[in-house]
Amino acid sequence: MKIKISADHIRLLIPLVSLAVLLVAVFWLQPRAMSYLGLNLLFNLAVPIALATIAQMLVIAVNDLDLSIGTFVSFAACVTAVYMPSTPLLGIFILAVAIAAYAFMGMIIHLRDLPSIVVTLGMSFVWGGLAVLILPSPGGQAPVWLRSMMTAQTPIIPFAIVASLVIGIVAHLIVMKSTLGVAIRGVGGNARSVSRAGWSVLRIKVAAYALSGFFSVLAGMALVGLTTSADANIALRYTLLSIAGVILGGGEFVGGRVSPIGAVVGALTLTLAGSFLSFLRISPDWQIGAQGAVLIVVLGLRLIFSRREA
Amino acid sequence: ANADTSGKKIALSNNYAGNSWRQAMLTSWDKVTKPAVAAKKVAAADAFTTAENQATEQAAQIQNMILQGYDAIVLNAASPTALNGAVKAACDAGIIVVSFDGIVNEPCAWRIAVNFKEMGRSQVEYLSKRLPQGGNLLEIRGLAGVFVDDEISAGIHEGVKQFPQFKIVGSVHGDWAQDVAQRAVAGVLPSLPDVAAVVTQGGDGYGAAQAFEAAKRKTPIIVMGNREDELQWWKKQKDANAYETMSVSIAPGVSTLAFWVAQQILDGKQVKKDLTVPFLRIDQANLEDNLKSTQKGGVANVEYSQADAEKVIADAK
Amino acid sequence: MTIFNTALSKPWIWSWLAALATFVLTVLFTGGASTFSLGQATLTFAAFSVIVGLGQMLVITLGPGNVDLSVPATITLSGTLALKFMNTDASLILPGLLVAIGIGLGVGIANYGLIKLLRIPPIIATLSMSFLVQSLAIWSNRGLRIKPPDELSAFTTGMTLGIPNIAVVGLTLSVAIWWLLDRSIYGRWISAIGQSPFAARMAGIPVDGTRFLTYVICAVLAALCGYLLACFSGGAALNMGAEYLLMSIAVVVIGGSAVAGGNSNVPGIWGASLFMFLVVSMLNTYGFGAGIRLMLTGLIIIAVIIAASRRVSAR
Amino acid sequence: MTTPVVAVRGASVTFGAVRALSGVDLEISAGEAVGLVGHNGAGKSTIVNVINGGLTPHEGSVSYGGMASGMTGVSAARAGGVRCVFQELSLCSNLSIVENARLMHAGLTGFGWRKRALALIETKLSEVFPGNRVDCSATVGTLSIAERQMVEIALNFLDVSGPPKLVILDEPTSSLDSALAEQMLAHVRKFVSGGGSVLLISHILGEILSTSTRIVVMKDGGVVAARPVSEFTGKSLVEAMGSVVREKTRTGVRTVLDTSPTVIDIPATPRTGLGLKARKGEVIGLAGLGGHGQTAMLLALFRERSSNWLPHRPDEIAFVAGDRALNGTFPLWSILRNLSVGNLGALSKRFSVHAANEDAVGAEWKQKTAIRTPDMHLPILSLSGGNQQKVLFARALSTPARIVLMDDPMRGVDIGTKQDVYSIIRAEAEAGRTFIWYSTEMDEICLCDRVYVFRDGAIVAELSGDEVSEHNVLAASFSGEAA
Ligand SMILES: Nc1ncnc2c1ncn2[C@@H]1O[C@H](COP(=O)(O)OP(=O)(O)OP(=O)(O)O)[C@@H](O)[C@H]1O
Ligand SMILES: Nc1ncnc2c1ncn2[C@@H]1O[C@H](COP(=O)(O)OP(=O)(O)OP(=O)(O)O)[C@@H](O)[C@H]1O
Ligand SMILES: [Mg+2]
Ligand SMILES: [Mg+2]
Repeated sequence: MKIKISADHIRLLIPLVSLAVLLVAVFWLQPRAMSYLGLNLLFNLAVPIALATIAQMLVIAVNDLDLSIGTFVSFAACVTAVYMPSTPLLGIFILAVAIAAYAFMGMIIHLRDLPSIVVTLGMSFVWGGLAVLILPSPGGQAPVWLRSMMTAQTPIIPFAIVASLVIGIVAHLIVMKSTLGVAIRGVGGNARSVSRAGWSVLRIKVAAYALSGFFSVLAGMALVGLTTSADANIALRYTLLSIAGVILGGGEFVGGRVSPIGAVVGALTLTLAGSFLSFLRISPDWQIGAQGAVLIVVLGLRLIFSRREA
Repeated sequence: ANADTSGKKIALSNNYAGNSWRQAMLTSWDKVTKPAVAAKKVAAADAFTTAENQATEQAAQIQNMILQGYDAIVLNAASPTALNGAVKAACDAGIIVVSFDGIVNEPCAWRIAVNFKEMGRSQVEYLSKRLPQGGNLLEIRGLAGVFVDDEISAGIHEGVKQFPQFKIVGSVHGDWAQDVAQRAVAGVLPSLPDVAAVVTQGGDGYGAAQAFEAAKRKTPIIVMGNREDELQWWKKQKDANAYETMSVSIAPGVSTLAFWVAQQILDGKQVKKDLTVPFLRIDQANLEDNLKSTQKGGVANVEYSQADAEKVIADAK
Repeated sequence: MTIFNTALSKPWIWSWLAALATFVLTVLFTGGASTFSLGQATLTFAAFSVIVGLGQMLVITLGPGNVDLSVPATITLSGTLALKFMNTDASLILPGLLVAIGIGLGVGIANYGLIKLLRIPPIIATLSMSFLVQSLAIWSNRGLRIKPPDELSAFTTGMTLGIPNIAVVGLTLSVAIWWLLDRSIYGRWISAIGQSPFAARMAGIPVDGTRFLTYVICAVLAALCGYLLACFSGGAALNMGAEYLLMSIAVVVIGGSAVAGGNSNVPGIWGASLFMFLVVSMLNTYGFGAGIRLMLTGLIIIAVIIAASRRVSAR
Repeated sequence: MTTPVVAVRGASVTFGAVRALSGVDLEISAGEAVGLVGHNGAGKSTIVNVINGGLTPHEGSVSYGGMASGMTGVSAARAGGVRCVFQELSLCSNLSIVENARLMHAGLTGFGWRKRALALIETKLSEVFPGNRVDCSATVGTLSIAERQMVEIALNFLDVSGPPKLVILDEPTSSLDSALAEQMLAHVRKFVSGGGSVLLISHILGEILSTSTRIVVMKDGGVVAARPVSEFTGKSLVEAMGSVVREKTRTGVRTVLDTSPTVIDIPATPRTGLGLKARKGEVIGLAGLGGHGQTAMLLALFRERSSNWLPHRPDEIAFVAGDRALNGTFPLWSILRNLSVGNLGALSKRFSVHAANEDAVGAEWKQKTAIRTPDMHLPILSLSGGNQQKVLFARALSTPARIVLMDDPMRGVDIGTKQDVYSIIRAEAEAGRTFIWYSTEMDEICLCDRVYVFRDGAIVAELSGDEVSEHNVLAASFSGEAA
């Protein structure tokens, strides 16, 4: 079989190259990072971000945008830290209800033809409020199994890398290979033709939102496993980070064009960009600005490739 | 000194730079650590700030510091618990972690804490002296779900329990941002009965005063938070109509205390894990002095020297 | 009856109804005593949201993916630099305003530069820009609070015929933007671009020029808001814009503008701004804790948007 | 008589004030190719949607052969063996062809469905369009509009779990050139002779006459004639639709043109082939097989002459889109706004759009191009496909543009209107406008003063005057292949 370089491949190539360039730069600045421990420290916090990015990608795949992912992941983290250690069944029940709520949100958005941005903006207040109610002041505790899972010592390849690979492959199978994935992307591409072919767009959208909620819950749990406890504001930045990750990974806001592997790579790249800056030692005044500059440079890299693509 | 710290590197991990208190904190750090580095007391004292005020971002920052080979990390934490994973990793790598202001509860770290509860309680105590017959209080809180907010508020409520002649008739979240506080106060004020005093968490006093003025209400006793504009306003009221209040906050220069404590620990000193620093309180009598020493538009501040740190450590023993 | 039906078919009516309901509920708490002062406070604070919301609305009208996240940083930078420049000197009030507007121009130009030259999606481009602008604000003044000139401070906190001056400014700007959107060619253009940029291009619309202008207007309005807000609250703070990130988007979408672009309306921005202020005041007045308050805010937003959506399916 | 594959009885559909269907009866039996013709907005696409299950008639019923009569909706139609190629292309452009096949055919399940689907599509595509060069593993978005149309047609003839019983083709040839269209029609004939049935909608009457076994003529939402094909001639068919046949108006070479000034002059290069020259008042045709660079040339010409940054001078150039959904209509707007957007400057006073002027222009062009709507303030999407196309036409012609670029603008426009538009073009050209006209229809190419033939992105031949003929154009289009 001959291998064709399609637009989809180039789409994936861009984040991969950005990641590689950043990684080389980081290794050059800080050779110590080039070790089992170093890679783990660089990437372990990218695991929950990668999960949240996949969650965002599922919503973007049906042409919607989720502004509540940050607060929802925080909420899931609070539930995990408060209930999982002592009353795991209650914790699992609450998280299951939350996923159902996500699916319900998808249903309302579709049935009433509501703009997803507004509904998820509203829901972000709701999740934030619930998180504050569950955990008014920071605390809680990671269940032991979760903590040991997130700090597992995998042979040869650090856990963070293994986990990212697994997330990428699982998401790829669901979104790119399974029939449900085809339907989800189909709704993003042309909902009308999907419904004309006899599918229920409602069910597809509900499924996409439920899956998204599921991945967000996983993100919240992974986060607690890493930080050992939670607070109500713990993951607020995941909203923008997940959107940036999807875009960086070659996804587009409309048209159902997404790439799960790209999204995971995008999440890793964004995490690494932050570390790169730390290693540069910029004056505190400009550290925040430098984060912006790195985002610009990394996304600007896409330009070189898209020119070639054209 | 048992060991030589001239080869040791210290990093400041800061989670937020978006208000004048944090800016003063960074300036103090700079002012104190530069000469210390020049005098070869330590090899480096680098400050790092995250872009967004988020625990996850700060955790990544700490993990990077581990890789960069710092010997000590001085930490103002976004969350007392959410950084525990990263702090534990740092301790495991043999790094000294000293947290201050926003402290962490991971046992391996040192804490330079302000008794925030007491800071809240003392406001009500002060008011009980000014208003023996009591009255209605308006509480301006900080950011929901954050440790410091919870602590100060708990202290205030403790104070109200202790002095039951006071009653909290309204409580709003000002997110420690002057315009948010002003907005929130302006929103509830019309529906509040007479307010005798406003208890705050620092920095919201001026906004509250403005809101009362805009609503044409009698200015209550507003507890201030050591910002220069608050002190100016207080001075103006004091000169005009003998207005009386107090002002209390944690001094931003506590970062320099944490720096010296870290240096002392690196030096091999035995230091207790929990240290406390007093908060900085300004009263009617020392208002003018404090105003003079405070930078225009800044925050009342004190910086600490190595000797101060040694004293704090010794006192704790 | 027909008037009633036409009113209900307007996308902005729901935010107004919601604002009215919250207002009544808040005032009822005190048995009506607070009507006037609550009204004034509401107008004042809503006006700030309106000013940034107007700009954000224009940008959102440009179509999916268009949003300006640099609004908070622009507010901060313009407030900081303008006050630093005026340094309480009343004779510099106008030049200070020009400084603020200049900052808006600069940020707008830079935003569109990133979007166009580097083809970065607007969400990410403006986010990155906001970090740069925020850094600039920190670097330029390190968070020191400089007071506004007294005259300006008096103007921004003052009233004309019982109406807050800020509200008058907000209203004037709203009328101008309404005219732009509803009557001018530019309004047609941004609406066309929001529906299909490619079709707009082929209809002879200067797509880049229009989008550029829109991002610049948005940044200038944010800068103007920063200038007024800093004077109103007696000095610029580094976090003074943070509030307006979600707020500016929320008032646009709750106000009934189509988030998918191509459709927008000015009255809805006012309704939503009044509502967003009142809902917090109402929940504060009734003494709810932060958790409940956040939850209710979210549920009320969703309820308003669902109520507004009934209109679409009934038509 | 055997049970019909589908039977529509007394179907009525109204959209607000518009009565799109009024009591239509239509039965299609196995082995029948029904040709459906009618003016734009006659209700053809509406009845397609009724048969397809996408639209429930407000009165009347639909039943599918052999199925319980109670069942309705898309799934009932699909279970009844109905497949449909819609007037607007309806594939998901972000998915691959194989994935689109999966969405369309519920039967394609189980392990290895991708492989099976790919094999099925490849076979079917080369069966319908022998010698095509479509890459069946590609993403739909990378295909040209003609290729998409081909793929969509092939997908609907696919035999996954049982062959289709009725294939509806709503203007399937509108983006295909004549060679491809003939291939498709041949396949339709074969399919019908094998016992399948087809409902074919087209404005090109030759296709209908050569392919159908029975012709149904619709007018204003009702069926006005339904007879076997043998009872129609081209002329009687047009008359049945309510239009008058006009003689072809080719007036021969207009010598005056040689002296008029040149408005477009593209020099010859190795990549673009021969140069292109257009004089004031000329009608230039761009011919050749579909997707061989004609649209790209028009887009390039437009971009070159209009700015993306500064307001455009409407007297310079205007563009009539062929791909309505992609680059033509603004779906949220009214018909009037869609029409007036091309020339807002002229309708404005002091920078604001003057409503009365706008209404006047709308009324004028509604009448000139016979846009079928009760009110120009209705949404553009309430118009039938062909009528939307007329609005785009009016948008360009209502500007004072000296050059009008037309990207196959008559797609789906009915005969009556076409003839009106041809005469408008003629008159405007006489008055000094230059038209550059890409068309997939040979009749239209033959109306042009001069014709450039495209092949593989380059101009390979220039035909002028009496050289313009179907024979010469086809010869030039295939010149590469012959060699
Ligand atoms: N969604 C709708 N809303 C309002 N009116 C509609 C809608 N869809 C169709 N119509 C109207 O119904 C009538 C029939 O339209 P239809 O699309 O069936 O015409 P058609 O015969 O297919 O025309 P064409 O040849 O142009 O495709 C037209 O007058 C059209 O304006
Ligand atoms: N022939 C075509 N048919 C349909 N869409 C097209 C065609 N050519 C280009 N497009 C689409 O038009 C959009 C704009 O293309 P392009 O980048 O060339 O824009 P542009 O207006 O020329 O910008 P610039 O002036 O900066 O070069 C793209 O989304 C592209 O896919
Ligand atoms: Mg039709
Ligand atoms: Mg171009």
